[in-house]
Amino acid sequence: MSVMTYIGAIGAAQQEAMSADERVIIIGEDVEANVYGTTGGGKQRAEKGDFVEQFGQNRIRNTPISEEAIVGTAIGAAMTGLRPIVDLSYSSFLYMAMDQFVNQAAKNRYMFGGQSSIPVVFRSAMFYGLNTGAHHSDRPYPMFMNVPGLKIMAPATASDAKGLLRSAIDSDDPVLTFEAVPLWGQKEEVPDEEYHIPFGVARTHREGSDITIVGISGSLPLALQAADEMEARGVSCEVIDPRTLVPMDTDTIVRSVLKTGRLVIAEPAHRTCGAAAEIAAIVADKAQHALVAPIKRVCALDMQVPFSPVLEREIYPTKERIVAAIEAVCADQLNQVNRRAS
Amino acid sequence: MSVMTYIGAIGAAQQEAMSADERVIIIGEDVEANVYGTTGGGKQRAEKGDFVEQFGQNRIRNTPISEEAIVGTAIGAAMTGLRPIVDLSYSSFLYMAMDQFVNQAAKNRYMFGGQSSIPVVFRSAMFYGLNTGAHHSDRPYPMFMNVPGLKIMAPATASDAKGLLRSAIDSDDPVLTFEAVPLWGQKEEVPDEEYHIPFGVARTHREGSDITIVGISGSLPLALQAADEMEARGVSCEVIDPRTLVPMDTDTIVRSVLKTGRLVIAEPAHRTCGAAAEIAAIVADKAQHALVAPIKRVCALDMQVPFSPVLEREIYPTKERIVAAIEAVCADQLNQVNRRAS
Amino acid sequence: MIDGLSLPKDELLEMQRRMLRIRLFDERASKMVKRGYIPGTVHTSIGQEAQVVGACMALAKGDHMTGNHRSHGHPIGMGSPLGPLMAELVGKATGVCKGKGGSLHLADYEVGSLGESGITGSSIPIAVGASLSAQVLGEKRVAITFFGDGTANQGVLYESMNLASAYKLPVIFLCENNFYALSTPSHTVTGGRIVDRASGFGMPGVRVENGQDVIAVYNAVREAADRARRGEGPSLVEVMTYRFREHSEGLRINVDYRNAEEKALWTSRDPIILFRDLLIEKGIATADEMDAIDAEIEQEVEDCATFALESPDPDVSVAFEHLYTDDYKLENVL
Amino acid sequence: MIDGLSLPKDELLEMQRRMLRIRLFDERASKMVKRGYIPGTVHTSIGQEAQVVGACMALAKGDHMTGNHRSHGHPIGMGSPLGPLMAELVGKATGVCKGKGGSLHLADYEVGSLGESGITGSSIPIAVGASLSAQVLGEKRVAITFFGDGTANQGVLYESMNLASAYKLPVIFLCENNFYALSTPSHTVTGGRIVDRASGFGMPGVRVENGQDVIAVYNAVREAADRARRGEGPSLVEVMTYRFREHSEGLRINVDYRNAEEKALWTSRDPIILFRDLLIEKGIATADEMDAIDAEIEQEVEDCATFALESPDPDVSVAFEHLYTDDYKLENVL
Ligand SMILES: Cc1ncc(C[n+]2csc(CCOP(=O)(O)OP(=O)(O)O)c2C)c(N)n1
Ligand SMILES: Cc1ncc(C[n+]2csc(CCOP(=O)(O)OP(=O)(O)O)c2C)c(N)n1
Ligand SMILES: [Mg+2]
Ligand SMILES: [Mg+2]
Repeated sequence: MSVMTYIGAIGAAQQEAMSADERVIIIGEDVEANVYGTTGGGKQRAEKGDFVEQFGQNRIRNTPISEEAIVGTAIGAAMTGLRPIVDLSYSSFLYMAMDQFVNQAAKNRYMFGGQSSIPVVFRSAMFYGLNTGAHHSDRPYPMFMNVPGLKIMAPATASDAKGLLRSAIDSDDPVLTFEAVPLWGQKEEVPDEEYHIPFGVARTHREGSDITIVGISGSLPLALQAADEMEARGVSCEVIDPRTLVPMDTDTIVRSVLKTGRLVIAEPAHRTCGAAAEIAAIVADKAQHALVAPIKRVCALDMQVPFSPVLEREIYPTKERIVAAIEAVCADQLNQVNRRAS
Repeated sequence: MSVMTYIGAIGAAQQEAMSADERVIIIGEDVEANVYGTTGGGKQRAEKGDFVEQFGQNRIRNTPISEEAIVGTAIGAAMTGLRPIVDLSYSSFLYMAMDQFVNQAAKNRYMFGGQSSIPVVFRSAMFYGLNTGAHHSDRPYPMFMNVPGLKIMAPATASDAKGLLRSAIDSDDPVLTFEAVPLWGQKEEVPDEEYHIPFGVARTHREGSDITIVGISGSLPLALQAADEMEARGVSCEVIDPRTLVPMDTDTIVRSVLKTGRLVIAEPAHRTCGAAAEIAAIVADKAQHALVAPIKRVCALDMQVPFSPVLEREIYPTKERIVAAIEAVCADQLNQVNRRAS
Repeated sequence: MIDGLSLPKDELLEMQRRMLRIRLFDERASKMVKRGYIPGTVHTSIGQEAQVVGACMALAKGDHMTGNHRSHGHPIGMGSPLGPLMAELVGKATGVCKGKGGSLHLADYEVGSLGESGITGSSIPIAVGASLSAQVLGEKRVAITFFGDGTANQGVLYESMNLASAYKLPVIFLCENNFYALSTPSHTVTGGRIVDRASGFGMPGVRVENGQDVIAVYNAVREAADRARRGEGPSLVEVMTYRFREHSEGLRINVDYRNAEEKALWTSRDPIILFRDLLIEKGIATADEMDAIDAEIEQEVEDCATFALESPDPDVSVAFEHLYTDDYKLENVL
Repeated sequence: MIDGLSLPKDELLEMQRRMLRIRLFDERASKMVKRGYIPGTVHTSIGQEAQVVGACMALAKGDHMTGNHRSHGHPIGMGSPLGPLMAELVGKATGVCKGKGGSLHLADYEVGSLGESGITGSSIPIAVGASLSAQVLGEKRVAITFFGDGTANQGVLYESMNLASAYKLPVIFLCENNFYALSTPSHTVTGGRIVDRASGFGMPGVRVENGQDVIAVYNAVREAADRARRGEGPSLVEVMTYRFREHSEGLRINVDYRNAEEKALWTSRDPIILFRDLLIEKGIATADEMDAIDAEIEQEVEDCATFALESPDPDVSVAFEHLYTDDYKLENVL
């Protein structure tokens, strides 16, 4: 095991996959100069780790600013022998290529009766909470969850990022990654050998019996902090990260709620029609009889992102908001504890 | 009152709005020749009802096939004095302009601190169930519900279509319409005088006490048929159409579920992260204590749309599926009725 | 200079065969729409056969193609057998896409047809991708993408042309200029000439003024293909042609957007008759030989219709296949 | 032929003032980023002042402008006062967008600035829309949109140019060609020359080779604006210029994508010094007058920084305003 940052893990997965398979290429804006930090290691081009040095310009390709064409070209390349990784940098830029994602990547295999397979990974990162204003701060993964035919990963830790990205690159279907820039610096122990984490398997970060908390992407660490705090106040929290949103391991979540009877979901996307809505809907179907309290969602508010730091911090989930949600549905436990304490 | 078809109602609302306000213009592909049936009445250009004849080519404008530019241009025009109606014909074409919807229409007023208002209507129709294959059959409104700053209407009857579209055109905010082509021919009594239906007010089509059924767009008539059938079998169904999805009248839905304790939601969009998920999540929060059965969603399956008629009909909600969902959550009532009958 | 007329006789006759296949296939499809055998929307390439076939015949085995909504001609042009295509239009299990694509979404990977696209413009970068894989993998194939004059106003085309030009990719952009996008005359919504847009993106642009001449189209595309194969990058070819029928079958437009004179002029330039006469005039084939080809293709089309109509419907389970390459738990069957 | 140098002296001095405002404002902003007063990302127009100001001064009151991510220069060029702009960068209640836009999203409707756009290319059709409203309403205004050489490869530009050309809209497409898109040299990702793309879309294209000469830029844009106002349609103007600093403040790129020689050459062509020298040489202004302007603008910038820093933070409630024009029930406060 060695300690790796979240962003380092992404670079490492790309490097391993590029080395393992000649058909893997990386295309995107400014990937040659490693502007976004996942296509190079050293401080200078010549240093070990630089992808252009290692893999050459045939396989590491700067592109024009043409997201729609880049995405479509990668799809076409994937349909004809390559396994491209497209670095789209900001998740906010995905809209430019929406038609290609929905009408080509998601539909071609299905429409053509299985004639094509489309092994392509579209990487993007959610740069939110960084005071860059409304255009650069989006967390648009829920829209893509509404499009059957795409697979979606949203890792919250370094080891998950590495193992899932490797699986994504090895998958024969189009995968979108939604990486979390607020987690870039987070460190975790990561296995030294190459490894894959399968899609559709949630990770239970802590077990508990009073409430299930689902934390997605950048909201997972907040959920864990909230769980710590509530544990100290006598509420036993189970914290689950689905890790992949399509396919999603709803069984693990439902099973947990059947045990705890309570559910809070935290995610950085807008609330309306978000992943939390989907999870709440599934639980309200499959585990309604076990629910002893309302399902609470702690999402980004349905507002655009304001620039000023004093405003922007009002928009996203925080540990405090998650704690408040837990308090709202765990009144019983808290009363008990209070009674015991007094 | 006079009887009007759903598509006729849309044309009529456009005509009234064009007559009422010189700043209203219509732009879109093939609007001059009235290819999609909402910019003209007669069989020939010269006949009364033709919009080009009535309003002239300055205000009725054919466009190139350039959805992104058309949408952006309409936004810019709305920011500087016009009130454009953009006819995008198929809802499946909205993806081409996704960036403009999300980054300009939805964000400009907010980002610029209220300096701009953006009175523009983006009309599109969901042509599903018509055996045109995966590219032309999308029902993508849930994606747009995840974008704060847009308003969304999805009328299910002629009178709602007319009154809501008039409100949309008169609104100072960007509105997307999702019209339902399967309902184009549906007729309803419509007031003769001009009228507006406010956004955010649901329409309760029938009252009932055992179960709440929410029907959206083309699924509303199916929900009403299912309600008829179940009523005959002793289940009293309340059927609600939210009519506008943003803002959505969740109060009416929650109030109904507080009364009935049961909820089935039917909609033509894909299930994952759809409008039904949002409604289920809201009810699982606000009315969980009143629920006596799981919340069931009857949506389009999470599949793309296959061409062959024998395949395509497997994908969407049907009266039978809605009935099955009601049966699943109304076992008690049905048993009672059965007992009484036997 | 390439001269298609110096091709071996069997290739010239194959051109005529493919043009006839498109013509008769589409005429038959149109009838089947009217009789209710074919559901949905159908756009024919009747009148544009030379433009399609001249281009496809200029390619080699292993090359790739993407098409558009006017969509049967391209796979036929690439040599796809008619039976599975017609079965696809009818929505049968034997369809080339198993009944899941339909008229707007034909694809036949056997002949390099990567897929037609109901969304105009959407398949353009797919062809660029096929040329990128050729370049990266060092394979000598080229790709072509077909799009209309209306579609030539979509931004994705220029992003694609620019990317292909910057990378010197082996791809051909072929604009099927039939003067209209649905009811909209091209000149009313188009600034400048489409062919002139090539040079600003660093590639040659050629316009085939007589797009009803299959050889003229062949020559232009063959030159572009050779150039691409030599590693010299992409080209734009604009072919002037005309659709003889309405935009789509059964569509009725109340405004007379194409006048009778224009229609008469163009229908007098039938690419199939023109080529037949040329081959006979040049002594390459006899009238009898040409008649025999007519009969041969008539029979092929007859057979494809029979095949389509007699084929079984797809099994319902097929609706739930092919979304992903691996198993997919469909959560949402009630 | 238009000659900007024959403009009244006060307008020429105003050009220098605006260039100085951009330079000193951006230098100050850069310092404030380093000191942590300005959060987020900041892109300066230092080095590109002539390109911005020459263009904006060629417009008239009532005209509209949209800009891009390199974003402070454009509103300043349009005549926006500095205080609310700097306050916006700092995120204060007195900001021109109430603290909700920030560096990437300045807008000042008072001077016709309809909004900068962090998403490159996204604001191009907005300007086209402003020109459409002018045409429909019969108003004599024009619109201009600024975008970079990198952005010139986005499809939305060509859709917009085509639409504007087909409708003969009064709009100017101004490409700020500073040879790079972030770390990517333009020539490596661009097929052909940007200016040459105009003719294929039916509009004139002019290239201002010396984009450091504010008068040259003024002349080109003024001609385009006059043309637009006469109802003759849109133009593309490509201005060759250079950014003196890194792509954005604080960004560190490990690869040396711009060589020292090139940088030295361009920094020797400082538009502000060039114009100062020209005005003095032509006898239009004295060195003393120019010095006085320097001092005046220095003070303005000093004042705007003070104003920004001393202004209050926005009230938290402002985060929840301006999403819609009418009341909005925010369902999702827990
Ligand atoms: C993105 C998109 N916009 C609009 C349409 C609707 N549509 C289908 S075909 C067509 C006209 C296409 O014209 P052109 O490209 O010239 O091809 P032609 O039909 O003339 O062969 C239009 C507008 C579409 N399918 N996709
Ligand atoms: C749609 C989109 N893609 C990518 C980016 C990231 N990005 C911001 S600025 C920039 C380079 C822009 O280059 P250019 O247009 O030449 O403008 P310059 O920065 O040189 O002024 C890039 C790639 C973006 N903001 N928006
Ligand atoms: Mg055409
Ligand atoms: Mg640049």
